[in-house]
Amino acid sequence: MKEVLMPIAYPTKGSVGNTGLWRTLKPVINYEKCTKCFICWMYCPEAAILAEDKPVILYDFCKGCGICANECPVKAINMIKEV
Amino acid sequence: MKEVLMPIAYPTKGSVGNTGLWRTLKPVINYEKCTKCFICWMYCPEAAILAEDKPVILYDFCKGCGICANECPVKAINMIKEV
Amino acid sequence: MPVMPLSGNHAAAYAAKLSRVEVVAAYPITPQTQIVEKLAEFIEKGELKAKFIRVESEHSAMAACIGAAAVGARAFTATSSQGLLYMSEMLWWAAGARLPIVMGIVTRALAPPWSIWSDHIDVLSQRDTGWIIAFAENAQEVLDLIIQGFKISENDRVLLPLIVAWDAFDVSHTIEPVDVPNQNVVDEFLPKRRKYRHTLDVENPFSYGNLAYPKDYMEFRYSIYDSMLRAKDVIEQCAAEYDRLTGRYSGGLIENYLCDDADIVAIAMGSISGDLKVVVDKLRKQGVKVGFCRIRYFRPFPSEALAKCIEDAKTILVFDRDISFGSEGALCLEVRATVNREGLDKRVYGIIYGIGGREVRQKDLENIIVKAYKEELNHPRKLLWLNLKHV
Amino acid sequence: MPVMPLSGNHAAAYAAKLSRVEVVAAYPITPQTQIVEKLAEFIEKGELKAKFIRVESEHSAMAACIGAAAVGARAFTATSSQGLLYMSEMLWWAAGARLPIVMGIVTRALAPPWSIWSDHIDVLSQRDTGWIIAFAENAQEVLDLIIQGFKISENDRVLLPLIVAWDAFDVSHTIEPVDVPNQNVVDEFLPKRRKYRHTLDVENPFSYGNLAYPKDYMEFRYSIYDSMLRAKDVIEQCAAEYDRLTGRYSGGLIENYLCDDADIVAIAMGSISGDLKVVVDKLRKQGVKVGFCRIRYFRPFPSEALAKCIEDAKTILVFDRDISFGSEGALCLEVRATVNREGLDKRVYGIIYGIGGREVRQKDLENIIVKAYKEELNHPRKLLWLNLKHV
Amino acid sequence: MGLVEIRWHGRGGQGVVTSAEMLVSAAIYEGKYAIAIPFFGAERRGAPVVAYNRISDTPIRTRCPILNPDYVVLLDERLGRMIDVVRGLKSDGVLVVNSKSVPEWVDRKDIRIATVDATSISMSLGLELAGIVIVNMPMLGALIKVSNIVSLNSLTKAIKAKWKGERMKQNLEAVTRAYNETVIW
Amino acid sequence: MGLVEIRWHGRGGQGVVTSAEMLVSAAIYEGKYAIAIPFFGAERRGAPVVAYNRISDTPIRTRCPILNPDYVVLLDERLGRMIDVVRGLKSDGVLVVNSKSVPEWVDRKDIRIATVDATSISMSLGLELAGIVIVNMPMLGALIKVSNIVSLNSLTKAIKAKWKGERMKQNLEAVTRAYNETVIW
Amino acid sequence: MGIVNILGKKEILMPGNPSCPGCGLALGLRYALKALGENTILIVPACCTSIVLGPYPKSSVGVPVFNIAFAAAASTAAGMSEALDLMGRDDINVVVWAGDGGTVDIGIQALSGAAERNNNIIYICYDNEAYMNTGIQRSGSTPRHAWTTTTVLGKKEPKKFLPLIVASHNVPYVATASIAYPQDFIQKLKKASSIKGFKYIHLHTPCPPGWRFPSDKTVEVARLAVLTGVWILFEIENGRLRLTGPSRNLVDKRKRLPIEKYISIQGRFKHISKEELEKIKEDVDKLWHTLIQYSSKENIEKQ
Amino acid sequence: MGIVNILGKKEILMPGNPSCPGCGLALGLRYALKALGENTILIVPACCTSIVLGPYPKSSVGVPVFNIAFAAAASTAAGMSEALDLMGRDDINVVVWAGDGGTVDIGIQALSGAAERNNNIIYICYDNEAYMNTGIQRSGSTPRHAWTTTTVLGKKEPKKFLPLIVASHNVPYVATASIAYPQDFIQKLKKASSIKGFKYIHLHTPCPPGWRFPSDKTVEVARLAVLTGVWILFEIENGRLRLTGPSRNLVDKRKRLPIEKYISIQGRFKHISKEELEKIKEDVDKLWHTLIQYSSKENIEKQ
Ligand SMILES: Cc1ncc(C[n+]2csc(CCOP(=O)(O)OP(=O)(O)O)c2C)c(N)n1
Ligand SMILES: Cc1ncc(C[n+]2csc(CCOP(=O)(O)OP(=O)(O)O)c2C)c(N)n1
Ligand code: SF4
Ligand code: SF4
Ligand code: SF4
Ligand code: SF4
Ligand code: SF4
Ligand code: SF4
Ligand SMILES: [Mg+2]
Ligand SMILES: [Mg+2]
Repeated sequence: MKEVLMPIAYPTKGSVGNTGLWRTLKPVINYEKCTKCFICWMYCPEAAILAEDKPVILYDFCKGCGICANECPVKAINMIKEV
Repeated sequence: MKEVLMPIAYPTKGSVGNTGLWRTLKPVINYEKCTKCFICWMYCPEAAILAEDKPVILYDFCKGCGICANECPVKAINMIKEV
Repeated sequence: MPVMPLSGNHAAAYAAKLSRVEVVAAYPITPQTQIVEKLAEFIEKGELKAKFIRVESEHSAMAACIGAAAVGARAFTATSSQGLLYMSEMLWWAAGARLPIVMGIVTRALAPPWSIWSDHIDVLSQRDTGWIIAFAENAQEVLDLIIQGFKISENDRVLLPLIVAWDAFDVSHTIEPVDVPNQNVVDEFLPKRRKYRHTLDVENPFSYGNLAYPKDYMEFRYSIYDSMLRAKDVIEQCAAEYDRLTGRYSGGLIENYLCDDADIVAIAMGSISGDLKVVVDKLRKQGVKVGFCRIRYFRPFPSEALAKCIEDAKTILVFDRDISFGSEGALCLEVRATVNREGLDKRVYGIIYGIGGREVRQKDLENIIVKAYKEELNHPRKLLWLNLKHV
Repeated sequence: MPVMPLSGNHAAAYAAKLSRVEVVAAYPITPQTQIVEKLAEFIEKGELKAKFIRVESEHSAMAACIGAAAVGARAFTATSSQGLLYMSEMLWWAAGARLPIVMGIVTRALAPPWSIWSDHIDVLSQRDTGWIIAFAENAQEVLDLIIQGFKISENDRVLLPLIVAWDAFDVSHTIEPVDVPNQNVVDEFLPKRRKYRHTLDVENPFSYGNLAYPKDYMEFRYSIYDSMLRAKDVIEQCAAEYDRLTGRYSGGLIENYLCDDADIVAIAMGSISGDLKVVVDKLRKQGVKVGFCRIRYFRPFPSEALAKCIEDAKTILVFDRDISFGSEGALCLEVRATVNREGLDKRVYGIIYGIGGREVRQKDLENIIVKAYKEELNHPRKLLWLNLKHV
Repeated sequence: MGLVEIRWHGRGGQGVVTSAEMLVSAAIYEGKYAIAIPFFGAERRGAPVVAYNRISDTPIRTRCPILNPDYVVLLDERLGRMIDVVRGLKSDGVLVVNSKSVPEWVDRKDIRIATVDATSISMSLGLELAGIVIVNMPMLGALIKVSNIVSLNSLTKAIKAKWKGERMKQNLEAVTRAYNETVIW
Repeated sequence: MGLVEIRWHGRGGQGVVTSAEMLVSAAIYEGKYAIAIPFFGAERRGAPVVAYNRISDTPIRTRCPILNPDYVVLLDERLGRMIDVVRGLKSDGVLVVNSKSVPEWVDRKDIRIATVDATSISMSLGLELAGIVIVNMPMLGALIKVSNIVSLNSLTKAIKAKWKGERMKQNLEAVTRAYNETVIW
Repeated sequence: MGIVNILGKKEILMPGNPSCPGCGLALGLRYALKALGENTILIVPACCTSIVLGPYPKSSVGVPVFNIAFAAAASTAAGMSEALDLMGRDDINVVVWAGDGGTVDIGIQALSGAAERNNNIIYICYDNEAYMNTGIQRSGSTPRHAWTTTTVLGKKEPKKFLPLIVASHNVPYVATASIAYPQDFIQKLKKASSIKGFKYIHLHTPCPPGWRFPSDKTVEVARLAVLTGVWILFEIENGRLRLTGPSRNLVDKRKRLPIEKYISIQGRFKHISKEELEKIKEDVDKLWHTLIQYSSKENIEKQ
Repeated sequence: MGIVNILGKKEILMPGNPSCPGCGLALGLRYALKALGENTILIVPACCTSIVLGPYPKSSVGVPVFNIAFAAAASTAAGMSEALDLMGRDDINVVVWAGDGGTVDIGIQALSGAAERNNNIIYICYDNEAYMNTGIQRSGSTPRHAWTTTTVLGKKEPKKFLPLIVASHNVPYVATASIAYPQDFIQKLKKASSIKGFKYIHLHTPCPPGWRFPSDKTVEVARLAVLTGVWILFEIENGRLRLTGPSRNLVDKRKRLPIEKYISIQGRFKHISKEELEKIKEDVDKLWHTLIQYSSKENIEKQ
């Protein structure tokens, strides 16, 4: 060991891997209904929704908590069973 | 060592010896003036005044702080130089 | 005596319950939590008449146990790792005040970086404190050693607090069949706590622990040292009596596993012992004269028993799940010191293994023993770190 | 370089000032107080550009030093006894986080009962933590070792925190002539602290100390162990460089006082060393071939240097101002282990002295050495408690 | 019976550790020796978790991790797509998986496969907590069906000792249904 | 000069430790070696305290307590009535005491006695704090008068280095007056 | 995209971290980092966040983080902020991010000390009302009658309410916040960041596994806490209290939603009796009472 | 002999103990033991009292005393009181006697925990406003601008006022007291002893060497603190504040003696400037303000 080893951890998306795997239910946005209010984006604890022109879910990381669906004022998000 | 040795200290007057020795000034009650209000007794931090018919100072322990003299409402206590 | 499937942690809770502890004061920490959760449940559900104090830290946990023990109650707590370090000052207090308290320690590595896996350094770092320290191999022993622990600790020639330690996860969370003695058996073994000369009492006031000048202080420390030495007998007696009552010998200073005619003796503590015994059995079958000496009590350190156990061996392998930085493993230091003190002549090798839960396989153990047998190990000066990456 | 009449504690404050410490966080405790009072005064009066954090406990004192060091400041603190125990968790943190911090420890006995007098157990009980530990013999060495301490601790092959310890009252309050180097000399010896790879920085964000799984944790511990070994060279180099700049060799792992041809070697640390040297001189005059080996650094333990020093001696007397209950003195354990590890053959006697300030006279030291010389001491198994009453 | 070694794979919340524990409990009723070793990794709900069992007629001293299990039980079929769940599984060992059919990702020819639709069984019995279906009981049923390491009877006793009332009934039902519905391919 | 050993007796607040320190400071000016060892016992103001000095031409290594001092300096004469202040004082050693005359309790014939009325000197100079007269400076003056271990000149330097202004003047005055007024019996 | 602009797009807490699905603290941390920006150093004592930060060698956040011992967060931050000040870096937010246990129990000594010294740090306590990282044990901050694994019949004592305890330390800024009201929280953080001295923000962060509710209800639960008046939003600047957000309109008790709405959605209160429910309501009333009293400082000036 | 009867003749603190001449804490301890009587166990953390208790093997007091580590007084007492309760000995007063440093700084974690659990103890903090046993270092309880050896230019921060911090823990009883008013103190102790749960009394005990005044002025200084309004006598029972003793008449600021009287008698304030004096006065006004606000709870009920 030449150098002193230090417990340094660098910022990484997916620090624990693809947490999409944890999901039991999967949020699916019905863009027909969606008003682009971005409340789903605001309340996603995982930062797994991108605020583009419309909200886009990062399925690699979304854990399927369902908050977005629960908070969407127009119920534009459905939680469907993951297969 | 037969028994377990424990740091037990028993109640003793003069736990640190005769603190009268520490005195620089010595309180002397002028019983002529004294009204027996026992304020000196009340305020002695050393419990070195006895509340008999009249206040009696325990010179073995009185450290000569002078509170009694300072608090005596009729100035019946004089602090005199210890020899 | 029903056999129950218990984790090491639940075995500890049952042991405390059977010992009729009166005050439990504890603070949660992984991997200790199940112990106190179970005890809290016992108490809240009325299955154990005791007080559970939900303290705000480990320093306070030990302080509360000390307060309870000072007025004569049987007190129990448990912790791990950071929690043990945080209460360290109070460990010294409990021992200095000569209060019998029993504590479970689920051994865990120290931060930083965070780790919740096993490592013996937490408990070994407290080896100077005046606490008796036992290491359990499995859940059964966790239970047995805690019950015996109260009896040893409360012996009035001992009067020292006592730790029973066991490995995180390997024992704490591993579920095994545990033979749980009946309450009446334990009651016979372990009577109600008595009042001692130093139990606080308003009828006989004294002040405990006042400033001691240089002319007085040293003898108190000698007395702890002295009681530690005496505890060796008491430990053996308690194991024997427990055996008599439960039919299970599960105690005593060391375990001698095929050492008597061994050329090589491995020495270790805690959960790795089972694997070592399996390896010893295997190598014995291959004709390798190897034995295993398990240190069950690290404090008092069983020098005499150990010396006898390794008397005829040439080579000693000491497995430490800890490291005293700037020196070597704590167990290895004691073994070397014993060898020197007793005037023995042995080659002693220090091996560091399992730090922070680093995996060890039976194959690894076997390899080292075989290497030592073939005299292929480096000079003992070089500490061997088992399964270390990229060094 | 003016000679000043300084107590050990004031020498420490001057050393910290000359080292241009940037953050001092400390909590008062007898017999350490004068150090921080003096530093507070230096800072308030503008003689030292630094922050003084008047923390609410020792745990917080070390935490504040850690916080300061983590962003790259030179931090100093000091404590004793209970204070050291109370900060113990944070000692482990500082070392695990590889932060160079220097701490003065005025050694003091542990309660209960209360005692404010010297005893080495407080600092020795922290010997596993990953801190480098030096013992000063007198006020001059307090100053010299603290200044060298920063350089050693900040060396990027070391990066470990460092303790300089000295005896309560015997050194802390004893006033002696101390040669105080000029600021420019110290500045040359000890440059400004640098930024390390692990210095926190918003420009280069990382998270420090996150959970490490069993596959990763062990190497961090090995790295500390490894750096401790490397520190041995660094310690010697720093002593040599300090000598070059100040004309005073006042450092290095051990002090060899007439050991080379000695039959008997006494080993000790701290303030008793002066008296031991006087006794050695006296006995030498009487033809007794005795030497004295002073352990200046207890961590890393100087096994090789010690082994060389005692190579030719037959008998070793180890003077411990501490006791690890259930075993023996911490220094004696290390010495025995060294003897075994190096394959030497020596009779080693453990002597416990001065616990809680118990008086020791030169006559007492002389008696024991003479007894050992005449081979009149008991079996080494029996620990000798010097000047113990009624046992 | 010699030593039997089992590895469980699942996700936090599915009840992996409880299964392993129930197996020990059942073994005790048969006078066998058994241990359950949960690997604990500070995992949160939903994250992959693993646990081990050793069962034997003679006392068990070995505690080190199981590298070559006789059985692998997979509580969540999806995990098999990301993790090499059959790693180390003995030749001729059995993979017991919560699935309606043999998952397409199984690429070893030397092992046997058993399947059971544990999710449907548990859901139909209401064994669900905060959105996660607790499939441990049916998987236990499936395991003992294919392995016979303990009898259904002993497992029943173990379940009765641990739970009361409705929950006990649900669990028993889950075990028995799975025991009967398990398909060995 | 060989090794000279001194023991100081006084009460908390009278300045015993400072005297011992000033002696070291003065010794440094003369290129001598010296140490001052205050015995610290958590004492409060007014309680008996003790301190030691060793002074020598050669480096001082000895730190253990002084048992047979060459000089005993007693800052409060009353202490002599309760404590055996001359214990261990060498034959022909000197007891320097704050008193107008030889105290009646001195019962050793083999020692010499020096007296100085330090209390009056300090009081007249206003050296008093919270009811306790600080008599350390005059006692230092008396000690060097009888012992010559350091010169008045060196002590003066030491005092000037430690204090400024009024306090420095008072201390110097106290030392010099005592130096001149000390009586050796 | 109003909200998006207010909160900012930059995600400093990154997806794929080890928080539970629906974790309230993760949401809070996401907001906090949005508000504080990249010139921030986080000090994190032992708590769920220690895990959420990611396993070595990966970190879930894009600012420097220093993991520290459970009891040591505030004092470590104090040392850091003093050192940075000495180095002239007073542009950096030194921020403690700690759980309720690490704040109101084991961490209170360090916190109280830093508050008394008025050290220049922002201390954020995220309150999930129990020791969650170790598996749901009672903390001082657990509300009365809530189930935890160490209070299986419900906690007997009321919640230790730290915001007022810290306010008694005379610090320049104290506030409460809720993850259901991110704008309110962010405003408070920005204000805190502009004040020199000790700032304390106590953030309510429901926890699905710990409080026994489905993971999609986290925000709903947090919102109900505010709308029923159980959790009150306010800030105290230099001793002056001001209600904020929806709480401003809830002084009149009749405007609050019934407390049952908040209680019944959570499994941890499943077991409670009528009397216990009343006691909970009493606690809430008492807290409102105290706060109103606090806010009416001016009224009393006359005395 | 009215006073003698009220206070009682029995001296449980014995003469000839190692306190300094004129020690305020000794006087306070004498009163406390008179009021509490012999059915009392004292828990004493590191402080001047540790010395005053006498050197081994002698004790200065006639009740059982347990010396304990600095940070551990309240938690030790909690363990003791729970154990005694289990043993059916609820007739014993379990009393912490601790200094200000041991209370407001290093001891606050244990104190806050015991308060939150409402452990059945009486906690008495004697306040000499610095770490005296170690030689006069600043504590959290040191008042603003007071000199200590670690604040040689005077302390910058205001006094951490613990009575209100403890009161924020919702404990059944909190009071302040002064050694100049023993009857008031004793009444409070007796009341505390009759209440089950956590009781806190904060006693003002001037210290001659630490505050730099002659030893005969201890009581006078304590009295001036009250009469100038610097130290306020009150009690809070179940959240209700009541001024007591002379403080009842000092709500009107004009009735208070000038603060200078209190300041100028002490050496520790010798150095202060006019502005600093004003700041001290402000702190006093602020505290009065807060207390008045507290006591007027009823007035606000209407809101
Ligand atoms: C000294 C010490 N004691 C105990 C622990 C164990 N521990 C780690 S996190 C934690 C719970 C933290 O609770 P809280 O602060 O409320 O944060 P949460 O986990 O709820 O997010 C505990 C008890 C520890 N790390 N250190
Ligand atoms: C952990 C720890 N830190 C420091 C000390 C040293 N110490 C003993 S008493 C004391 C001061 C106590 O101050 P306070 O509580 O105000 O009581 P006082 O001495 O003023 O009566 C200190 C700092 C200690 N004994 N333990
Ligand atoms: S909350 Fe609903 S409506 Fe609003 S952006 Fe998201 S999906 Fe669209
Ligand atoms: S389900 Fe949860 S994690 Fe997934 S996008 Fe919606 S809020 Fe985010
Ligand atoms: S205070 Fe004065 S008047 Fe009163 S009893 Fe004492 S001496 Fe007499
Ligand atoms: S002088 Fe002080 S100690 Fe002596 S009697 Fe008067 S008050 Fe008591
Ligand atoms: S236990 Fe609760 S607070 Fe912790 S990570 Fe999970 S949801 Fe978040
Ligand atoms: S220093 Fe002060 S509080 Fe301590 S004993 Fe002396 S007078 Fe009393
Ligand atoms: Mg929490
Ligand atoms: Mg104080």
